[in-house]
Amino acid sequence: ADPGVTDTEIKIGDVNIMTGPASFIGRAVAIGSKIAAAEINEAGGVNGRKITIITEDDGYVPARSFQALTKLIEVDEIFALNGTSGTANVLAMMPLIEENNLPTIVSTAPNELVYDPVRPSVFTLGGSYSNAFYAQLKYIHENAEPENPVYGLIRQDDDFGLAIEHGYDRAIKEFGVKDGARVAFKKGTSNFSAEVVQFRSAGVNVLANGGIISGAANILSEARKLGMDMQSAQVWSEDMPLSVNLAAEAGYDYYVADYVALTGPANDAFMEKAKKYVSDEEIAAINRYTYVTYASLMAMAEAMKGCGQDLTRECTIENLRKMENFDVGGIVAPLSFNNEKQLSGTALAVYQIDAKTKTFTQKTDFIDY
Amino acid sequence: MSFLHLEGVTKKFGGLTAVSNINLTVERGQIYSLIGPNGAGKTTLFNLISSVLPVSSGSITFDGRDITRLPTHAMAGLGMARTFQNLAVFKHETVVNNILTGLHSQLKTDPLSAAVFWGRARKEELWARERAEEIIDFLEIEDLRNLPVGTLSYGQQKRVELGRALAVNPRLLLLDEMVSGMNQEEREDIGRFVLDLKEELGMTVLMVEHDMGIVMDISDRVCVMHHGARIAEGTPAEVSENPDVIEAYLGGGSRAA
Amino acid sequence: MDFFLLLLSTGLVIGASYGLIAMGFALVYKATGVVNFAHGELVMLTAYVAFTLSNTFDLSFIPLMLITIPIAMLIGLTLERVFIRPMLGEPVFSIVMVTIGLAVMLRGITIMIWGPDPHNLTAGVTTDVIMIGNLPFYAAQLMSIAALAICMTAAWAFLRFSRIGIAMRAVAAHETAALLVGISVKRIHAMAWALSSALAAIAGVLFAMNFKLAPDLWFQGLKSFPAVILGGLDSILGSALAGIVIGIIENMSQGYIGQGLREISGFIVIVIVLMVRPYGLFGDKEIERV
Amino acid sequence: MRTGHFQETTGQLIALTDNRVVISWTAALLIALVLAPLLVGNYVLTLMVTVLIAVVGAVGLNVLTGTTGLISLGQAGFLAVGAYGNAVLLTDYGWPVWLSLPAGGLVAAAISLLVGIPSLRLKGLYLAITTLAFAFIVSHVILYAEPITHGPNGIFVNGAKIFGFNVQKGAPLYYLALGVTVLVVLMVLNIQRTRIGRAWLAIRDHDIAARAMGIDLTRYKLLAFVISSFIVGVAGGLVSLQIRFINIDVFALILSIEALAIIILGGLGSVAGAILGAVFLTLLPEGIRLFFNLILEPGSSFYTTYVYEIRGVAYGAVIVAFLRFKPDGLIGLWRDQKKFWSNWPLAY
Amino acid sequence: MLELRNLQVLYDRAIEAVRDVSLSVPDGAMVALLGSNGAGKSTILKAISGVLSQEDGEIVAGSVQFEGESLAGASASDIVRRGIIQVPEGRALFAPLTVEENLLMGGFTRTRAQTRDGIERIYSLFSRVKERRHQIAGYLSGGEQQMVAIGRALMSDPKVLMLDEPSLGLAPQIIDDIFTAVVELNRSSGVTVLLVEQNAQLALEITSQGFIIENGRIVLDGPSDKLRANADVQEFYLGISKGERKSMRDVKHYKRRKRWLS
Ligand SMILES: Nc1ncnc2c1ncn2[C@@H]1O[C@H](COP(=O)(O)OP(=O)(O)OP(=O)(O)O)[C@@H](O)[C@H]1O
Ligand SMILES: Nc1ncnc2c1ncn2[C@@H]1O[C@H](COP(=O)(O)OP(=O)(O)OP(=O)(O)O)[C@@H](O)[C@H]1O
Ligand SMILES: [Mg+2]
Ligand SMILES: [Mg+2]
Repeated sequence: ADPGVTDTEIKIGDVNIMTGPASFIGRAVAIGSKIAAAEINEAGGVNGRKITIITEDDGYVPARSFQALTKLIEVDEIFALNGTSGTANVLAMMPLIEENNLPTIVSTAPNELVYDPVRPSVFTLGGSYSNAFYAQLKYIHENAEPENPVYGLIRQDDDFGLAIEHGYDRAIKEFGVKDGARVAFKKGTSNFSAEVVQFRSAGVNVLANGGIISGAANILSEARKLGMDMQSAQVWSEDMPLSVNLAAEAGYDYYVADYVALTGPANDAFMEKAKKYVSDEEIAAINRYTYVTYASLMAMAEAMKGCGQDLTRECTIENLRKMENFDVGGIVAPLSFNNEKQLSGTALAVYQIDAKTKTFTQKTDFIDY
Repeated sequence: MSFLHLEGVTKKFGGLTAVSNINLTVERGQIYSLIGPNGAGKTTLFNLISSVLPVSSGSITFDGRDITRLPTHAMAGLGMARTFQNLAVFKHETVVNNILTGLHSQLKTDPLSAAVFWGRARKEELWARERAEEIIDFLEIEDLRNLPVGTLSYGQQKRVELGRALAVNPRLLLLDEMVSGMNQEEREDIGRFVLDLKEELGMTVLMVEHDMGIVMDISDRVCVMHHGARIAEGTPAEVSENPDVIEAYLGGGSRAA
Repeated sequence: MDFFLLLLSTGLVIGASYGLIAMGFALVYKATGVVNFAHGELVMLTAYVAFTLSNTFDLSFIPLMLITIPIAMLIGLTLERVFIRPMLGEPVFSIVMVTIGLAVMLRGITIMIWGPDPHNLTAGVTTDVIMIGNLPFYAAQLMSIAALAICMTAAWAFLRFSRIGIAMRAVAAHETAALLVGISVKRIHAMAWALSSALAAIAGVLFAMNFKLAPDLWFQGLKSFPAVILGGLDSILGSALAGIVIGIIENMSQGYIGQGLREISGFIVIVIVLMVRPYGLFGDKEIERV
Repeated sequence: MRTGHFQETTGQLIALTDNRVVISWTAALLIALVLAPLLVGNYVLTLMVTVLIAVVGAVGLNVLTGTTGLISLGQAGFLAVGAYGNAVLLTDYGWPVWLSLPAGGLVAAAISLLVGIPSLRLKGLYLAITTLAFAFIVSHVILYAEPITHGPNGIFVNGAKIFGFNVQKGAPLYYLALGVTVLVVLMVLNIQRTRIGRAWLAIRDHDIAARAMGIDLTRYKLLAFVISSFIVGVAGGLVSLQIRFINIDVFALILSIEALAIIILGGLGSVAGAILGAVFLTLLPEGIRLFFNLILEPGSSFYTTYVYEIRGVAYGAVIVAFLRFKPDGLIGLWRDQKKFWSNWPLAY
Repeated sequence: MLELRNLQVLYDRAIEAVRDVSLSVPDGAMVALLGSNGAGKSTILKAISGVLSQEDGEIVAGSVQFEGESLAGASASDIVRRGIIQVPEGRALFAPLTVEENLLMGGFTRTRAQTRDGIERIYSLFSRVKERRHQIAGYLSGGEQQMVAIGRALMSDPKVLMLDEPSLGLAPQIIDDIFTAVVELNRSSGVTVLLVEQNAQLALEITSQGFIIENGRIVLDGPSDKLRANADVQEFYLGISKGERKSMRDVKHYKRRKRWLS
């Protein structure tokens, strides 16, 4: 059999951001895998084999991601990879993944750079950043557009920001609306006053807000100070409670588009289940990254199950490639990897927050864009 | 043509004129002393001659060549070396390395041959080592050879500095208070040695000293500075008789030797 | 015009924050000759301490600071005592390295205690918009500017009227000589660390109030380097002023040129300034005299 | 008992070492290094490559900072330039790797003049921060010079072959890195024992005296910049070969600080120190990880929440503790041992 | 009042700079410490001042007693406060500070008013220093710096003044002034003086007792006038042979010449 599989065990690797300011992602991911593994193992495992997760920290540094994956492959002999840190980090691991034909589901970096060109063993879960912004702008355009709309974009000056700009471009072209201002900023910026002043003088009233967490919140806060009346489309990280706490204060009922279900019975059910398997401290750290990783491990397990006792990487990849409308308890849009890009489906739902109550309402169904 | 010639050399630091309009001529093979009260501008004049500081006005010629505007590092190549009043050794380096550094301008190794360290670079290095060992031997600091200079006593460091200046193989040697911090025996040694440099190697020595013993004993000529200006010049005997000099510098019935 | 004034006013706000952080750097440098690479981490740590205090006791701003500052000073003293003092007399490089190690530790410890999630810190200060002329401000933004002004005045008075200021320079200039005239080098170092931590606390709390509290707050330390350098590493007042200058330049360059220039404009400015003045605008020149 | 030894000829004085013990240990080490791919697994080999690259980078930085006393926080910038130089020439222009790798170094060396010339008058930390500024600016330029660098998209680096061997992984990469390391170390050791190395040291200790000895500061400072960044650039090229994908995140500023940490911890100014420091600091996280895996059960909730950060804290703590007890770095430890054993059993 | 017993000092735990030195400086006396370069004189002073640790040195045996109490464990600033001050060799001024600030720091252990008086006293002692009062100390000439260094030490109004080669770099006249001042200080205020000096002639003239140290050991000691009469001392420290001062041109015992010039 392939490495990582014994009669009783399947080892799955996870390289993630376990240290530093972005470690809320890695922690949430680790919890997602843990819940999924516990659930699968409790139900008898994958054809009798228990899943073991081995997590390595990369501190968000691509060179360390490479090192960590080398260790997982060579020392721990993992069978598959589920949990892949940020975009640059996945890309740094890509050559190793390809070389080892390592079944991999990328769940936290659905970036074009990851799935285009498509790598045979790599599957990407999620709608893209670009579609997420397109979806929100489309919703705003159709349902909530202010008079004399002027659009504006603020994005990080990296691969992630670029993806957002693609979605924004598409929207601007398609709707034929006025493109007031585009601004790029460096990762780690906290002072956005100049940018927001630029938006104000351009008269922007629909903002594609590519800031994340405190960045996004600071942008809104500056806008509020300048008395700007606007709609804001934001990155899906802004639907996490930790971001909402920061951003809601500015009082904007902003939008997000996500492939994760933020509200509804599916969520409640998931939380119930989670309480069975993880500690309170871990429960507190749960966010959307927990859902997606849970979902991707479930999908991986499903694919492995299909191989029966003779579990190989090749077979797992085959099965993943055939996966269609795999439902993960409704917490994410159903997964289909049976497309050219091996992208789980581009379906996204648009949500809007009520800044006062800090709750989201779902504005659209999971739709493909 | 005189060996070293200063014409109207002046140095100002902001409002302070540290050296004012100095004319001075040193002939080849002389031991020439520069004396004067503290703050008279002697060290500053040394700094001007060795091009460590740019002159404010005036000109300096050395061996027939105008060196007024040459960069500091050109001096060693022209055959001028100096010591410093306040110790300017390479503290973290060993005694050998300090002395080897004095040989810098006589070596030619370029980065490429240095990297390979073969052929010329190697030969040169062998030569340099031999030369350095000679100097170490002479200064009787063999047992300090591999110690970092920073850990040596004050007097030992002065000696290393002298060794480093000698390594330059200078025709003009500038000594700024060489014997301060040495005892009488050592002073005598240095005095004797300076004489030998002159007599046997034909070296020209320009020195700043407060030790009248050595100045009067070995100098051929003496120049006295006060407030940046030259107040007297002549043979030791002439100068020590000069009432201005006695007034400004020597003082009556000095206790100092 | 409006555009310009808005950029200027917000430049002042971020500039004040740079200035406050830079003052802390300069203070330690002035007394010890060491750039404290853990200063940004101290800014972050003290802000988190204030966050916990403010949540636990529901304090308003002034009382919060009255408690936070002494705690910060205590932290500073402890760090000095445990990590820096044993290094007395060692090469400056090694001490700088210790502060780097310390920085790594503080970053980890902060996340271990408070977790990676970012927070709001309001410290009971209103979040209403205040108009000055026709320029809008948040109260916390005005407070930053005021805090910088107060700290600068205090520092000026301290340096002007006490011999300690001179003693600090003396210690940095020649440690052994300072010992030989009876200056307790240890005490001066401890004091510098304590005061610099107090500044860190003020800077940290105000930064967190204006720009959120997150475990990447330490990065503001690096971002304040241009201010420290522009002012001159050992000039406490100079670096405070330079903070303002850098803040304004950053905002202007972003507002008028864009291209993500803001984050590097400060660095471009110091490269240019240093070419003309190698010791910053107000720094002590190294004495080169032979 | 060896009670110190005496050199008889000047030839011995200029040799890198005249100590038989050192020679035989170095030889043994080299043999072990050459045989390593036969003896160790792939992961260890990867680690060793990382260590070798760190050694090259540290030896390079040491030329500038340790030897010449010009403190640089621009390491990340030079690494990036070297890596991009290699990556672009190799991947986009199809140069063979044995050309593109040194060419990347040359690009870094050329760029270093851009930093070096304006910083000639700067001292100490002023220079340090200026080089930090340089690193910031480099990363900005790389991000925006999209036509050449692919900007935010980064570059996949592949196709590096020497004699038909793919030198981007496994033993071939290891041998390439080892070869480069040995060359670089020898080259720097050689330069350091000639007038050039002494000129650098002189500049570090006392630049006025250095000038009076005939050393042209401009020339030698720039030379230090050029040689150092060439080496660092080559290290960057090796990084790009090893991880096969680069973007600006790979060259985070923290690298500059880590690089400085390596040479300080190793012992400033000494090549051996830089090597020891690089080995130590690169393997330290690995050691800490193993340690915690021994004492803790992976997978516990404590583990997921705290252990990774604790490892980071331990990393910092080891550095601090180490300096506390050995402020002159690993090389100091080494010297102490040597002193102790050559004087043993007489105390002094 | 100041007494060293069997002092042994090591640098870097390896270099023995002072071995088994015992000497005592009686209250109100002036004592000279002579010896050639590297003999260990400065090391002894550093040991008394408690600043050896700055250079990785330590006292490994023996003790330093001051007014009957051991100074072991006392910090450098304590020692200054107890009244022992040192003028270090090589001046060690605070280079970036002005002359006046340097003096001010000399009075760090004293009150403001005392400091003010002290500064005036120094200015009257060294007019040159007064002229330069607002200049950056690092830019002074060597001799001017030496004056500031001595002035700075005097600022603390010490009981014991330790001078490490005070005449270094000073013009003859100033040396005179300084030694006169020191003698005066000793006479009028009873300041005890421990003088390290290369100018043995001068040192032995003003002191009552002398110690000669070589290679870290005291090789000769006794009343100063006795030492002056000693033939070896005359030969090596005073430059006198057969009863009269010889000119350097006549010095022949120049041993290394052959090797160097051949
Ligand atoms: N770089 C400088 N900046 C400002 N003033 C200076 C500088 N160098 C020297 N001076 C001043 O110039 C004057 C002359 O100094 P210089 O060192 O030449 O004196 P000197 O004759 O060597 O005295 P000494 O015998 O004490 O060494 C002094 O008053 C000194 O303060
Ligand atoms: N920091 C140090 N580290 C190691 N060795 C030292 C250190 N300082 C002095 N030494 C050694 O100790 C010995 C005594 O030095 P010290 O400075 O006491 O001599 P000194 O009598 O004052 O000489 P000088 O007349 O030259 O000033 C010397 O051999 C010197 O090499
Ligand atoms: Mg002088
Ligand atoms: Mg001495």
